[in-house]
Amino acid sequence: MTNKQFSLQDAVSELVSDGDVVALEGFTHLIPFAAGHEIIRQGIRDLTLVRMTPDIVADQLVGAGCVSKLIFAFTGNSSVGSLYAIRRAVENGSVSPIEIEEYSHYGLLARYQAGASGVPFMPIRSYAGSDLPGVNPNLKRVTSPFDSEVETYVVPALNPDVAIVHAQRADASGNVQSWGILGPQQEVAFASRKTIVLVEEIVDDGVIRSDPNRTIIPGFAVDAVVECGYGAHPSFAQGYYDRDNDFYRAWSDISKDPQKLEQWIQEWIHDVGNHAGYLNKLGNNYFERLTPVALLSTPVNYGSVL
Amino acid sequence: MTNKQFSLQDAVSELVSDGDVVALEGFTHLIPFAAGHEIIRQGIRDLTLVRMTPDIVADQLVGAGCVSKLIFAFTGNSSVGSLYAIRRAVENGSVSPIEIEEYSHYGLLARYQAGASGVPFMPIRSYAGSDLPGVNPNLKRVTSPFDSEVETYVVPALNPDVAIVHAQRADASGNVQSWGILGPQQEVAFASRKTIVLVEEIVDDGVIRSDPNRTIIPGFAVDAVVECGYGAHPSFAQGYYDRDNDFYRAWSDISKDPQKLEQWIQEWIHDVGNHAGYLNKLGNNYFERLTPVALLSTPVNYGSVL
Amino acid sequence: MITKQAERMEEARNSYTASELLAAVSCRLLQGKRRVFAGIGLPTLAVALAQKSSSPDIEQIYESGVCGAHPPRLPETIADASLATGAEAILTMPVLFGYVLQGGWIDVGFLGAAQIDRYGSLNTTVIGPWHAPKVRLPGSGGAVEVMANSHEVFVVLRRHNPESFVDKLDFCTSPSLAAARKAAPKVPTRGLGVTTVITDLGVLKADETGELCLASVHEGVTVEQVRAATGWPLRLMESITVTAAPTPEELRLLREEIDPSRVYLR
Amino acid sequence: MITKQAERMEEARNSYTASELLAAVSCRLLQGKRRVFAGIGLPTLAVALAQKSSSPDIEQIYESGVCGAHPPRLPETIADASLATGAEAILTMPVLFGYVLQGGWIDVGFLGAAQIDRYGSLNTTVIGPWHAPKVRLPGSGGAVEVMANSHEVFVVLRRHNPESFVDKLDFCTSPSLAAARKAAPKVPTRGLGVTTVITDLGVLKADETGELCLASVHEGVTVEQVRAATGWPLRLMESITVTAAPTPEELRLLREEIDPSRVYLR
Repeated sequence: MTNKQFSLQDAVSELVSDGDVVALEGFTHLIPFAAGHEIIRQGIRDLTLVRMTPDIVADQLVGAGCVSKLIFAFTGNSSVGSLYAIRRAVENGSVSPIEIEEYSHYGLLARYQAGASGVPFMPIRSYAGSDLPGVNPNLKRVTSPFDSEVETYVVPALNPDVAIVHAQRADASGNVQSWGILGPQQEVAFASRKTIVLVEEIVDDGVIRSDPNRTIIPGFAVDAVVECGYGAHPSFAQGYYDRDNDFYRAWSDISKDPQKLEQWIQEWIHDVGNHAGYLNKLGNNYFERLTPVALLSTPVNYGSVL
Repeated sequence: MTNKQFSLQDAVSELVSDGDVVALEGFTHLIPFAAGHEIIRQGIRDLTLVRMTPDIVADQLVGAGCVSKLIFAFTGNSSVGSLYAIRRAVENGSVSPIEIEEYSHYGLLARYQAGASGVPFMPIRSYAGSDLPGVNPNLKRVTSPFDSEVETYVVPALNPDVAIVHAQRADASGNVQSWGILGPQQEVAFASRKTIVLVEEIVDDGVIRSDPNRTIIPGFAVDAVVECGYGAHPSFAQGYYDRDNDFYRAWSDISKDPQKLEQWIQEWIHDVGNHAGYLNKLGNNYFERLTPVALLSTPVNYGSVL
Repeated sequence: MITKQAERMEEARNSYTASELLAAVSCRLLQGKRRVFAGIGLPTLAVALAQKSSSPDIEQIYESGVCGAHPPRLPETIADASLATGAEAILTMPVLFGYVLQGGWIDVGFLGAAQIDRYGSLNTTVIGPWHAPKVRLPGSGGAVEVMANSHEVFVVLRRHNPESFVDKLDFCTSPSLAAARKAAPKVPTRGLGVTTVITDLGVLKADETGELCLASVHEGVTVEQVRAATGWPLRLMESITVTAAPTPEELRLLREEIDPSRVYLR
Repeated sequence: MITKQAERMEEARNSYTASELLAAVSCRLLQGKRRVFAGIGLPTLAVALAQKSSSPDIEQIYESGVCGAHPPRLPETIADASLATGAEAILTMPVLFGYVLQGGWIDVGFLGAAQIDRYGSLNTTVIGPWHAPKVRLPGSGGAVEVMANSHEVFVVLRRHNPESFVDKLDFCTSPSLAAARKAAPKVPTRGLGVTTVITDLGVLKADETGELCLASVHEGVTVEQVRAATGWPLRLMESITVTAAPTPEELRLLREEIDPSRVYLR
């Protein structure tokens, strides 16, 4: 078993380069905020950011000038406001516009699935009659070879240069376990050329091996595993900390004013120096109100006859 | 939550009919032997049996005359002998031949995936140069709409009438949990019009709900859940009982002689009356040597702030 | 004095907010349905109300893969950790979108939109041209899939006005059944498309051609008001009913059992 | 007497079975490889031996989805419960076949066959015609996928004879790279195809055109013997080596640590 532990700084500087296609994934849960902040801190530029649901971390990356293209399916901050950095970059008359490439959720997920599976495309039931194929040449229609009266839309494989995801735990060789809402993390890890995983804790491999079905990404598909507690904040990690809704509600106000946004990035990303500095700035008891009541899974028996 | 508990007899008689396309799944693990025996007991005929790996249970169903067509990828009894009932039915000069339709593992799995996903076909990387497309018109080649220089094979959707699988546990409303080797059970359950699940135990829904990621088939996709302890014997149920290798080794000898096979079916399927009778005939301490040492998974925390 | 207070209490019991009305109306429309695909908010209230009244077996399925949620408290957002706690199943995304949604297991999909047209096509993408938007909206998310794969779709629009109910969408994100069939007749469709639109003024229902027609108006709303608020010549169902007010029992369930801290009951 | 016993012991130490030789040879050929896709049997021994000697990081991946197996005892069959106990990961079948195998994560796939041709195409389907077989064999299983998606393929055939090494297969189940490219030049291929065939007589290696040529013979086997056992005019590599016998350390590991109860070491 190869040790794949990295510091966050090393993982990002060694595996992410200017101009890369970088997928940051996590669907409502386990959003890799700490990794996004490290990308901003290192001043990486000209990224094609792939994310099914560009939200605050995407707004921060766009606001910090790291992104030249956004591949996505839904960009919003739930019902608590807009992502103004992204809107400024894509709405009419933008001063520093970014390119966008737009899908539906399953359209983009199916691109990851095709990329992970080494096939040129994946069929999908929707898009007939939508205006999306008109603005995205990657949504194409083919005839079924089994029935010339049946057509289906297909999307092409996507293989990002780097996938970055967050999970609850892994061992030092990068076997990653996650629970709760899983998102497209497994798909994007297999689809990407390199994968960085941040976890709440690195655990003994005996813990991982006591429940092998819980492993969503095996060690061989992981290039760097980074221990980064609270690294999904203000998003959440099931069983570790809940979502910081106050932060989400506060974001619109910051994002709306370019100067305020710049200031926030300076203060909370650059000035804190690293993730430990960020946590330090949040303060000692910050996570108390977000700490869950423990509700443990009933163990299952993996035993066999010896 | 609807109660979906059935007796094995009722589940089979109400949900399986002569002429149906029936998928019995389970990959090396959790093979639904008890269900196969009940189909034989009820004298159901003219089935198209779909199974990635037709093994002893398929040999029994063919030997008992329930099957008119076999859709499969690998038919064998590991390295411990042949399945002679199947061989007699498909080799040259067969007196009661059955039709066969042949795939590779992923070819048939991808048919389940397409069937579950409501798409007409699924692309697959292999089959170029194989003789299989020559004997199976369901293996077709299409050109990628994204690059006219790229072709891929595709397989069509498969939607069996009934899926029958075995799992470790479920609640009364049919939320099914399984661990260890998972096989194509999830795919075939979603692909099929009706699904019967046999489980080692029906547990309180609190057990299921303590670990929702362990649920491989949600209750709404299950039509009947049957409590049937040791129902996978001579196959195994991780954590409940190991594989009965002696039985596997003994099978060739039974299967080779049509009379011996008929006698075995009479004695072990018909005469025992039901699964309880089968267990009774095996004897009281039969499973002692197959009972695993307990090795429990480390619990994970699903808690949230209250 | 006592009489006056009793009167006020009586009045309070009988009055209701728009959210309460929409939740009650949606709940009634859900009768007989089993699996509802929806986000957080009004549909959550409607499903919860249905579970506690007419449809104990109704189940909400979330885009995140959560099925059979039993949150220990009312979830505040779609990203609430409590949705996972004690759920019956959390499916992977390929299973949720591929097998559950595309596989046809959803009876009713709930959608919202910035714009809707007369056959129920929805715009959640842009106001203005896509290449130079006046306002960039969030985009499809799973809406295209919910529209194409649910047996029927309910649309909830809290503000019924000519900017939302338009003759022609700025961008068609999620096409109506009619639009899908016209654009690509060989691509299989499923179900009925948008059957029901619930707004702050009334309820529109699809006729046999799929055209959305006014079926009922809320108390105190006139047909003319709805027509004026609709950007196409709104046709009427043969008989227009007046939406029945939420019953005292519906209001009690919503206020006391389902959303006592008024997370959604604005 | 003492001398004779010592001699016998010395002889026993130096002698070895065919299985031990094939395991040792396979192990050496695995040097530098990381992920091996294989069933139970000889490949299990070869991978275990590699793990304990030259390649501590080598990993066996099973068709059933088990990765990083740490079975508490040597598994007797591919369906051994102990393969799941304490494994690092058990992946679903769509992930194993779709993402791991088709995704190109396998360095070496191990396959067996009833027949092999000169470019490494394999028959595991029938002897005789498919529609009226003389002997029905198990079929592809995952072999077609292993062949098409591994970076290279090792074939192990315990019996090297003209019935197995044929000029023309009765049925091509798993095509060689050459056969795949010829049949469908636009379907992308991956890797090197069959690079190595290990038999009871020697080792065949693919030349730059993919043709399998004799590379080494086992101790006591002549080149003529191998040629006579091969159903096509077998070409020779520039220099034919004699397979080195298993070292005492290799034999010790196999006999004492890996398979002390001789489950596979027949």
